[in-house]
Amino acid sequence: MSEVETFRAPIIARASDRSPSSQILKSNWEGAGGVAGWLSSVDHKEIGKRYLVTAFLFLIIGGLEAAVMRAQLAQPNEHLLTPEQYNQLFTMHGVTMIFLYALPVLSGFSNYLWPLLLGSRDMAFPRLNALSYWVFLFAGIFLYVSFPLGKAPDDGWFNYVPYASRAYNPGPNIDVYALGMVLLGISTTVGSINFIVTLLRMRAPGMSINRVPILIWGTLTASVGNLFAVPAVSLAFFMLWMDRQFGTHFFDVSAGGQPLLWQHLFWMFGHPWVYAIVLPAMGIVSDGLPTFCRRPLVGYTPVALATVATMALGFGVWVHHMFATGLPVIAMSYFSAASMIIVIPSSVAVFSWVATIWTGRPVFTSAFLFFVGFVILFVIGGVSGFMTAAVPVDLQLTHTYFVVAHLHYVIIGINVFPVVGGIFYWFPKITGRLMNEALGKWSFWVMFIGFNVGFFPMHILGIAGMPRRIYTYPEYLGWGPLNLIVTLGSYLFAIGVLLFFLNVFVSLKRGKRAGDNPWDAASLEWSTSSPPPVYNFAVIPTVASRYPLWEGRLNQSDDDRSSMQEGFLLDKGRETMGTTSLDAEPDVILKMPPDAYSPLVLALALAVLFIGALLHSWWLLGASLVVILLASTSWLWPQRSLSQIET
Amino acid sequence: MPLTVSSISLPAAAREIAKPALDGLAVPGSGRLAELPWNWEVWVLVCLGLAVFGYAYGLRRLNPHARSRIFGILRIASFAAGIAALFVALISPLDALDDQLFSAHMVQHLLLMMVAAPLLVCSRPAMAFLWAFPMSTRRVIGRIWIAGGLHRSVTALMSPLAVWLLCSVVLWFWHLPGPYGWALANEGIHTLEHFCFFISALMFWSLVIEPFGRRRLDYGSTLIFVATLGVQNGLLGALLTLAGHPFYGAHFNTTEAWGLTPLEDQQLAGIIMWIPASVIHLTSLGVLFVMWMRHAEREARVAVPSRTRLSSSLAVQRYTTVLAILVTFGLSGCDRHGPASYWAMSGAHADRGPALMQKYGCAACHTIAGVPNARGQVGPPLAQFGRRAFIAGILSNNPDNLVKWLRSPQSVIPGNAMPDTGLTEQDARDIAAYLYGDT
Amino acid sequence: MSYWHTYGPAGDPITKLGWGLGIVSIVVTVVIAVMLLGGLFRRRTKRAPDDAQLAVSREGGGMGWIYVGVGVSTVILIICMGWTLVTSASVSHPPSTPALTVQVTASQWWWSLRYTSDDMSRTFITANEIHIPVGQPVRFELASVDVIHSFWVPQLGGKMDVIPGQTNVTWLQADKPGVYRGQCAVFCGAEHALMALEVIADTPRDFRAWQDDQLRETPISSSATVRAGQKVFQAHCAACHTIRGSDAAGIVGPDLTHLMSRRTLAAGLFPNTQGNLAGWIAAPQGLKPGAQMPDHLVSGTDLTAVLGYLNTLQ
Amino acid sequence: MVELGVSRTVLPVGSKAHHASGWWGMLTVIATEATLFAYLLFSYFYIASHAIGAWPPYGMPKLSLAIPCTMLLVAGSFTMWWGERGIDRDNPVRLMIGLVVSAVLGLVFIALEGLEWAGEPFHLTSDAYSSLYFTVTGFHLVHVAVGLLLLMVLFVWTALGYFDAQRHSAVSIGVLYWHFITIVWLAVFFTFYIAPRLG
Repeated sequence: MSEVETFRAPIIARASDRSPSSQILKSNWEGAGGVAGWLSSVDHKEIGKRYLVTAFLFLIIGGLEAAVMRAQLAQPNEHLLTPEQYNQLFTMHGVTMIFLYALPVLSGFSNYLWPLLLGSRDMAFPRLNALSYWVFLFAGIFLYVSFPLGKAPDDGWFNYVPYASRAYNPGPNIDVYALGMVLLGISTTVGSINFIVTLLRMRAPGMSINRVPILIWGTLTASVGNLFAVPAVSLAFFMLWMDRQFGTHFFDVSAGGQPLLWQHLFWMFGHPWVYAIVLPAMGIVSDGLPTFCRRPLVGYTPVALATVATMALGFGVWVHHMFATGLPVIAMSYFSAASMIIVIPSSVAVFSWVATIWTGRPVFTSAFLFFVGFVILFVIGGVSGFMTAAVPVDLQLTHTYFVVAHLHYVIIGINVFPVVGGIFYWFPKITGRLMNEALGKWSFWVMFIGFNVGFFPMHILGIAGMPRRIYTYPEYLGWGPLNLIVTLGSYLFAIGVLLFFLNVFVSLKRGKRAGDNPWDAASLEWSTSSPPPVYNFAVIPTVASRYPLWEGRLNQSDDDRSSMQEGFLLDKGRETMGTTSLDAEPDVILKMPPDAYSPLVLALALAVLFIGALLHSWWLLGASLVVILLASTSWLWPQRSLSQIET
Repeated sequence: MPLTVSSISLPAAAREIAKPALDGLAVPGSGRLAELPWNWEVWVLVCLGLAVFGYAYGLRRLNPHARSRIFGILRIASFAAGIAALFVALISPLDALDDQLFSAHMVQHLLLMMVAAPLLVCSRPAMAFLWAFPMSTRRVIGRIWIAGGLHRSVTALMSPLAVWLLCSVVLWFWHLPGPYGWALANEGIHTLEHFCFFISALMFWSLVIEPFGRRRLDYGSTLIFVATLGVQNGLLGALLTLAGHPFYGAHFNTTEAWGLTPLEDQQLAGIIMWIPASVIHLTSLGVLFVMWMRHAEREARVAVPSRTRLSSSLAVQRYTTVLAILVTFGLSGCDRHGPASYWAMSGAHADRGPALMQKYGCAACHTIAGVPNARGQVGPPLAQFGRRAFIAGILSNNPDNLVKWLRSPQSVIPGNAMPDTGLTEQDARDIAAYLYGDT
Repeated sequence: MSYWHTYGPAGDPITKLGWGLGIVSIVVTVVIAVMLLGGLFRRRTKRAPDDAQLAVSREGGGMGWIYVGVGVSTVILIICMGWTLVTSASVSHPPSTPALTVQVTASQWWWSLRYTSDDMSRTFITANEIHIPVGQPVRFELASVDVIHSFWVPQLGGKMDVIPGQTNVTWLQADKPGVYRGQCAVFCGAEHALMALEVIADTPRDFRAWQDDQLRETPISSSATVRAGQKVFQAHCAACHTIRGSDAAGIVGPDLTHLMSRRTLAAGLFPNTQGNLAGWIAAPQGLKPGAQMPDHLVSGTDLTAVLGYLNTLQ
Repeated sequence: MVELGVSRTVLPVGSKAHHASGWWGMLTVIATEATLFAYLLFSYFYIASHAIGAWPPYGMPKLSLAIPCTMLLVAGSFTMWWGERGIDRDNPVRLMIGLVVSAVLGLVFIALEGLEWAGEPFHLTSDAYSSLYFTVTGFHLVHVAVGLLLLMVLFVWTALGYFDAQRHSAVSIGVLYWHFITIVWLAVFFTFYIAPRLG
């Protein structure tokens, strides 16, 4: 049939994964098996799992780095590491945790969950999704190959110039960091684009903007934030690389450049980024907590608004990382006030969670414990952030262990705890098996106690005057005992994390079978089988409320009924429903691309491009540019199967 | 705690460069607020007075019912507050101070753009002013408005992209040291500067606030619109705050009387531009967001029946697979996407539309093509209905919503001017089909 | 280094505010924790959900928590904000115009100090040990010759970054005589950890005496051993170090004119004792790897001679 | 037998103009790219605001090439718009003419820009201003080059007959990018050539 159809009235069917129609879907969506299938897969579930696994690997690596550093700091005048080693360790620890763990792990959740939460069959750009993962992986490897050679980045994750400039740091260390970050920026950007367009186009019919789960709001906000923040850091690192390799003078004060320009660009990115790595995690809690409290989240709209408002504020307060740089006094007072305002959206979220627990009937599962633990850590991390927002106090606290404590409460408390809770929550969906509850509770208590024992004393160390990023300290300052406690506590925390990983491995094989909806949760992903079939939904569901699986139990009128078993079938190839961006009315039948190698090839070529730039190997650079051009042209070539042409 | 290096006085070289700009103005003030003059400039007073008079007179002409419905006490209050802000900005000693202090100038601009403009837009002045004229004049204005192409050019000028570009250009242009200096040196250019700021702000807020309840931009786009302009504003404020030396020669000699160095004055101005303005932008973003959620809520509630009907249609149309596929191809061969085609299938009779609309009295309020004597001016004309994005400004334009609206407008927007006319379902469908037919 | 207590008007308001905000923070945390625990155990469901407990209780309600919680938070926030602004203003300017200005130049990894005076003859240079008179504000002008550092004496006040290309200004005042340790706070390279300094607050009379002392040039010694030591110093050290009154005039390292009057060596690394000094001269790279001062591999006799010479630099 | 019905709504199949996900994708790409340029221009203004001595250090940038450059890009946008209207009316030849003319204008732009680079009395490493000048205009040139590639590919696709009045989302998306390049140039032009004159 040469005619490509341009219009169609889609078939509406009543079907489930057991229906014969799902066989057709399965054959449409399933990729090739074996290595080939693995390398070319563009399935969002596959990519999401890879993101999760890779991010956890980086978490382990970053944790090992921390463990070595804590051994060095456990006692005064310790000589386990040389200063250079220590400096590379703390830099790589920061880089790993912030860039290679914290955001990618959330991308993993979001990649896996978004289409399931939204009632779609894939992300808007499946191949871009694969590209985003491969580039992330290669950027991570790129940053890490320097490590065994002893040439790893060594100026801290915020990499202030002029110490990062060639005059003071002649080795390749900083070049690796600069190029690696630009490469990673590509991954983050295409990932963000994918999320944004997915939200705009791929929601199930009826899932209007006021019905999307909070996790979606969190990731969406983070993605929009990344879209506007990442260019700042990519540009800053590019300029730095130019300064180092080609003799430009962006940051060189002797030729009219400005060292503070680095700090402005870095924190214009850095502050929103902090929200990018916590907002989706907060979304995980806002979606998971209500399930275990047996009631909907209190204050959906305020929480969604708080999510967006936090990010918007985040773009205006970068200067509060620079209070001690000699900025105008008038300016700082304002910034102080502006930064403190973030308390308001944060308290909206906190009171929403507390109210949800208070007015619900909590069920104490492991996931729930992690979510509740998170709430209290969120509060501690929040109030310590509030203290550092007060300019005069910050002039004492900044660059000390108080800040180290604060940022660990933020990143571990607000990212790691929800993430682990989220794994407990969605593990049955991803694998079809439940995780071990007893072991889960053990790991929670070990992690929670270890974390607080390990990191709370850091506040006190900071007030006792211990600056951050020092590899040793003299005995007479009296920081020894607390540092020992910190070291022991953090090791305890690490044991808790190991227990969690153990649980994952054991449950993968031996966990109890989960069934479709083991927690009796309310959102769409629980309406399909566990693990979900490759096509996600046998029919595209229709949504009539915020809690489609709890309808009938909440006080609603009768016509408010979502439909999970009956909906658009869309089985002529890889198809899903495109809906209007605001009201989610059916708009277009989207043709999704087949599995492809082009993302992998493109990502490889990009990695080679950056290696060429690092080694000053211009022919390598040129060759990879050609490959990039070819790969992207083949990628974008209009395909008849995607129905983008009509001949 | 720091004293900053920036408070060290400005380099002699900068003064030297600024010399030419200093000629003829920049007389250092006394540094005492009380000695600043009020600016009783006649034409400003006349304009303000005319505005107040026009607004009040227009309100008086309206019957009390319409007045309370269209304007309401809040809108009148916001008009008063807006005029008060204009008064403070243009007539109080602030206006004299702005020649001396950049920061005072910034406060003045903030009042014009971020306080007066939104308040005035809220108060629907255009409507009131129009009513200040007698009926015949209103007709003439209306005719010129439509026939003279004014309507179309204003619509084009008010397109979000145009407003966005205009606001950006105005913002950056007038803060360059050159144009800023000209404005301070020449009263005419100064007036032009304020005019640019004020008009662009009015356009900006008209798009954001939508004084007539009809959104030109959906909420998502409005959020982006406000955010991107807000970010530009913030970046410029940041640059002014963080700059290493003062830019504006006109203020080099005048700030010391007020206990500020020119650089401190500029930092203060930058901060005023950055933070309070951003707070206003952020607040409007928050309000828009909540409105968006409410809108989506309302929209979804209205739209639900259409979906349930979609699935209950299965009861009517149960086919075997083969039949379904046949039907599919049959449809895809001949049909096009669009409300009209949607409707054509469901057995409504568009040809009954005109008669029904006569019968139910639609023509009394609406101008409807093809309906005799339907030249009503109370409600909007109903031409090309299928091309509209919204029904009544809140429902997305689809047949189910249109039927819902026609049958029971009061349940959709309680208190609006369109009465429940008692249409039957079938009649409403027929009318809807007719309206969609006119494209 | 602990700033639980501070000893001067540049730090005291900050400490008060810090304690205040700290207590507010703790109270907030405790209150929320109590509410959380209350919520947890109020209607706890003991077992994992089974079919009997699947009922979802209710949809609405609970908004009061958000209204009240956010309302209360906002009130606390505004009070704290006001307090912060007041504190900020009070520490931004010294109570009286500082009579003394010290120009601090930071480099990897030590501090050069220049005591300025309108009378050029009373201007002198020293390193790493700042003497200030008790009860008077002192103005510090901070400059860097290489990378970004931060000047921080926690018991006297907040920190101020030292940034190449700009001169930041701060002030400190000690109300009690004593020794206050300071340290570089911004990561500045390998030996960032070992870049300390000391502020010694003297009574005005002691301070005056110290100043006079510092202004003195070193007398040319008549002792032969000392002169031998000076020769060695001139050969190996003078390229980097200055000793006023001698030919040594290097500016790469600290001014050593009154080395023996200082309490510590190598930017606060260890107390100034003979043993430490000898060890430091002999092998600085073992004690502070990466420091600008190279291992000279002086012979034992040279070392003793240099020590003998340095000992005269009182 | 599966129960089946047919939706009463007839939907387009596959991407189509504003229904295309690629359209939204391009909008987000433009958003992030525009931000990149915003940060570049911020860096310019920031460094300018801290400059000691005259700014720009080499006197006012010459307009003799910059103004023709600007006109070329604006004209290129118009020709592209004209070409796109062609495919709206099922006229691929008009689209191809539009593509070729716009691409030629873009090429001349690159040539003129190269001429201007060659004529500058400073080079990349002279000082902060020169670094900014070459980097910002260089970034823009790269975008023009990518735009040219895009136009070429579109030309080939049009020649192969892939587009008609109904299906040409790739064209709409490419043209959007081309307009973006013009708008960015206007901002760069304003910053580097006009703003110093108004300083």
